[in-house]
Amino acid sequence: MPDTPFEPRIVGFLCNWCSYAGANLAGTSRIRYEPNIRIIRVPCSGRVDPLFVARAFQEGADGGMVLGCHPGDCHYRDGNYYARRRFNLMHGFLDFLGIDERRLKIDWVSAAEGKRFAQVVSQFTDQVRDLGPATVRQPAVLGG
Amino acid sequence: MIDNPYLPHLGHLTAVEPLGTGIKLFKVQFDDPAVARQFVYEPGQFGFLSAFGVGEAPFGITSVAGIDQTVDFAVAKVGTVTHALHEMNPGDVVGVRGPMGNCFPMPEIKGKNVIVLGGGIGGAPLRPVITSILNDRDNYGNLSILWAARNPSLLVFTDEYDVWRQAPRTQLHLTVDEGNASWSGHVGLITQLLQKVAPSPDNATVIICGPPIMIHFAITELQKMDFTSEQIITTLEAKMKCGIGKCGRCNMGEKYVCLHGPVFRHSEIKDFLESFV
Amino acid sequence: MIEQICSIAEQILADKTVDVVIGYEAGTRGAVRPAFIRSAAEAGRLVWNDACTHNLANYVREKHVSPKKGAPPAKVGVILKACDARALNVLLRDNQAPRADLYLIGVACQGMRQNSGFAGRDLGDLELRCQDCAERVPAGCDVVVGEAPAAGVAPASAIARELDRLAALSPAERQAFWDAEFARCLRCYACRQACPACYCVECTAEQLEPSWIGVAIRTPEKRFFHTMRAYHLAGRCAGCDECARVCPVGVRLDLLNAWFRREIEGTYGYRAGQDATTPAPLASFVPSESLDL
Amino acid sequence: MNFITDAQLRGWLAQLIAESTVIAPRRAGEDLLLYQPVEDPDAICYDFGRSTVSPREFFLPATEALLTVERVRQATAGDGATAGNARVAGQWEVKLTEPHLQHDQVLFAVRPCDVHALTALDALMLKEPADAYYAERRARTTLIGLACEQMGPSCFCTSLGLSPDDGAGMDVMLYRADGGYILEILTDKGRVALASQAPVDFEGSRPQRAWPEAAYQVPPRAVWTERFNDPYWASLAERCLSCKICSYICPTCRCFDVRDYTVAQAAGYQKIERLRCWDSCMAEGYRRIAGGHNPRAAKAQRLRNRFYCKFDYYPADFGPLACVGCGRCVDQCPVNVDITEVLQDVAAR
Repeated sequence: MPDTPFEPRIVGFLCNWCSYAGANLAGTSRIRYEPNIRIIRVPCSGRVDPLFVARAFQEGADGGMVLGCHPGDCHYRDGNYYARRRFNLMHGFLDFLGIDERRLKIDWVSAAEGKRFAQVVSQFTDQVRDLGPATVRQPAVLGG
Repeated sequence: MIDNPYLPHLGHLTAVEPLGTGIKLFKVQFDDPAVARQFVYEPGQFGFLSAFGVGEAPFGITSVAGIDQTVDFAVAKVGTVTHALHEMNPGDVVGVRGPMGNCFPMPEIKGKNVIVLGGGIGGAPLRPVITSILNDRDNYGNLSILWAARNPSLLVFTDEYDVWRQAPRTQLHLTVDEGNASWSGHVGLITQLLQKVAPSPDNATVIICGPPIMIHFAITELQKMDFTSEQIITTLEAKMKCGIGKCGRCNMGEKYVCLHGPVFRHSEIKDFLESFV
Repeated sequence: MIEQICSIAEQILADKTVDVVIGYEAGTRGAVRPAFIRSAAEAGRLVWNDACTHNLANYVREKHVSPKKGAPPAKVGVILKACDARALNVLLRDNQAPRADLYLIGVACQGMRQNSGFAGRDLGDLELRCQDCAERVPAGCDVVVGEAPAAGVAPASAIARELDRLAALSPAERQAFWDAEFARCLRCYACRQACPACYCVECTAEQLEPSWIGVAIRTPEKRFFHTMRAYHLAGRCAGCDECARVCPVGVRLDLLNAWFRREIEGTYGYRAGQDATTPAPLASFVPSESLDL
Repeated sequence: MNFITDAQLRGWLAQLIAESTVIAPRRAGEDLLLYQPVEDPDAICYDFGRSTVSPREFFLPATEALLTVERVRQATAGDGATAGNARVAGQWEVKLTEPHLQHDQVLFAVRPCDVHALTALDALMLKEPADAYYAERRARTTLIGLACEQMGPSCFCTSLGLSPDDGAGMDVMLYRADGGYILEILTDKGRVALASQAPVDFEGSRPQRAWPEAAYQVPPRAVWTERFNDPYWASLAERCLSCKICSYICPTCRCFDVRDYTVAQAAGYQKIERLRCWDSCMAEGYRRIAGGHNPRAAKAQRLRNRFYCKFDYYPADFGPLACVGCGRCVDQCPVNVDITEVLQDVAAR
């Protein structure tokens, strides 16, 4: 095996109405950001069951991101308020189970914030790269 | 190495044919001709069909050895394995384990009048009985086929009805629980059809397959018509994982559907500690 | 105390207030076990001592069913300790049984001993949850037997100290701790079956479409199962710790739930089962609160 | 008859560890003793009553692959492909691989009851067609037995006609004695395992102990048959949690589930494992078929099945009882469903 530098695998759950559009804007504006993120488009951050993130770590992700609309801006009025409570807890709980809390990022990025999207993703990617590979890398057998 | 009963034989689907709403017929040809030669089976036996990646499940074999060129399974889309099978196409690879279980006592029913009661997908393991009789017509008595389904689109083997109807000393009676605009036949439960057809128990054998509750009520009805428990034969379905008695899943009391069945006489079933219903 | 419990049971069975009283009886080899009393004459079978550890709220839903099709569901009397009463409040809040069909017999509790409920085991010290318990008198019951200890109780924080010890470790050390715990797990689902709050008709762990976890009994699947269960119990676990008691291989499931309880009480000031009306913290929000990572 | 000193025994174990997978009892926590693979003779617990979980997992593992399936998509469509069907871009070539046990196993300090359980399982698992994976593990495992010195509080093996110091089914049997063990070689496999050792000849006989008499009797079949529809089962099941503790710690329970899982995937490539995992007849969905019909939906029916399987069905179908009186389920049931109480209740009613 050639000795390639570690590149983290990052799974990002992006709200369709804000951060996903923000990612598009970053792209069309040709703003550079770290390409490690695998984006999963969801209708709302409130759709993201925290177990999605736990499962991503289980299957070998080194970092997880959940990006939603700024509080007050939810397309469905209050989806991100629920997400906020869920991830407030899950963030610490995964750390309690041994998944360093710096591997999970929850943030709000609007459709207009292409530049901010790139910053958030790049900063987070750098942070996870510095942490090294996640040690939960024991893929469970995939669901049938 | 010891023979491994968990190792499926590989085969290809030569055809996938719709049999009804959510029901398809899968025709399998083994890749290894030696396997095909050794895979000898009798009406009533079953096999495990694998959709690799999802799992395997037991199904009655609907073809007849020596008549049909392929090993066939009729599969209703009800669970994960059957959903995966329904996604498959001719040419796809499947695995088959079997043949397993006992079979219908065809030699014993020779010379007798045979009444076949099939409910929905329960008709699948009965098709080999019908085909075998029609293929050796002179050696059997009258054949009455009572074929039922919840609705007309769930009646199976419709393309064989003409053959069945035209065969000598053979009658086909159809019924559906719920008809539709284009259905002109009998509407009602199979027990009602049974009352109407009123078969005689003289020198007769009844073979039943269907949902447990249908089998239960059909037997009750037949007993009212003076059929003895010895004359009533059924084949049962159960959750199974191995087909060879190891996984411990399909027992009714001390009887295993895979080891002692799936074909049981009512005289046996009525003495089982546990009910099949 | 037991005389009082028996006479209440006898009376509510005799006057048909309830069809069944769920309490405790003496089992084999010194064990105490759940008992289902259906007639006043049988009420004498009930016992009360420091081994009545089972959370009987777990049986309420199952017993509250119609005896026959079309008949009204059974009315259920149940003996509850303070922790059990909190669990019952969660069930009431989640509409798992109507309060009107229940008769709750609260019993003030001096704490249960380790090894309770098992045959042939000597009772040990107070169970950890009981060492930590500050609430000895059940709330919200139709009748309460016994009184709170006069001097009050000073919780020992046995579980909290263990949480602090784990919190002081590095993430890698914590993962090693949990891997060792989960490695022993047999996936027997006793934790789930013994849990009053695990009332789902189909458990995520056994759901096939979509399939969240395979059926394999391996550490990754077990870790995911316990992560999932703990999260699903967040804000609903009232801390009876039956999961930890029943575990045949001693997995520290009490710590998983205690982590959530402490965090939720600290952040949202909510205690599961404090009453039967406050919405669950994960099913509600306050717009002005902040993401506090 | 031979004698092996404690020091010699450790030397022998070290040699066995170098040659094979040695599975031995280890203390895994307070009140928790498990059979686990060991790397060091000093990690073994030599003084114990009975393990928390039975060692049957080394013959029927909690999870094992029955098959590995590799599917590789071929570049061109084969003859079988339906022309004009866009979904068939090419045919899958499928390769099946049977896994095999990597190393020979030695199960050290196994108790007579647990080996009786293996003998009982043999009657089913080795019956034709034999379970290839169980058969391989049985053939490649050497059983070094350790006689019990006393019966535990919930042990009732003597009630089932067994004895706590019975060497039946063992390859080598050890009996505790001062400073070491009296050792009996019972099979060729045992002789091979001991080949490089030179235990001292021992002139005496193995310790004879008077074991307590049978405390319980297994009711005859007729009684079980008669009791089948007794309301007893519903009342017994009221407190049952429907968990799987009793099945999973039991040395004779063997029910399993089989499912396929994708373990690796890439363009035109899929690797699947067909996994066999423990399951239990206590589970609510155990007998539910895909269409939804569940002939054993009630908890009482399932709990009843456990006891009938052990004492009625299994002996009728395969010969031996499916219970060896180890008492694990008595100790571990969190709601005190006590199999010895059931035996008495069935007999008494």
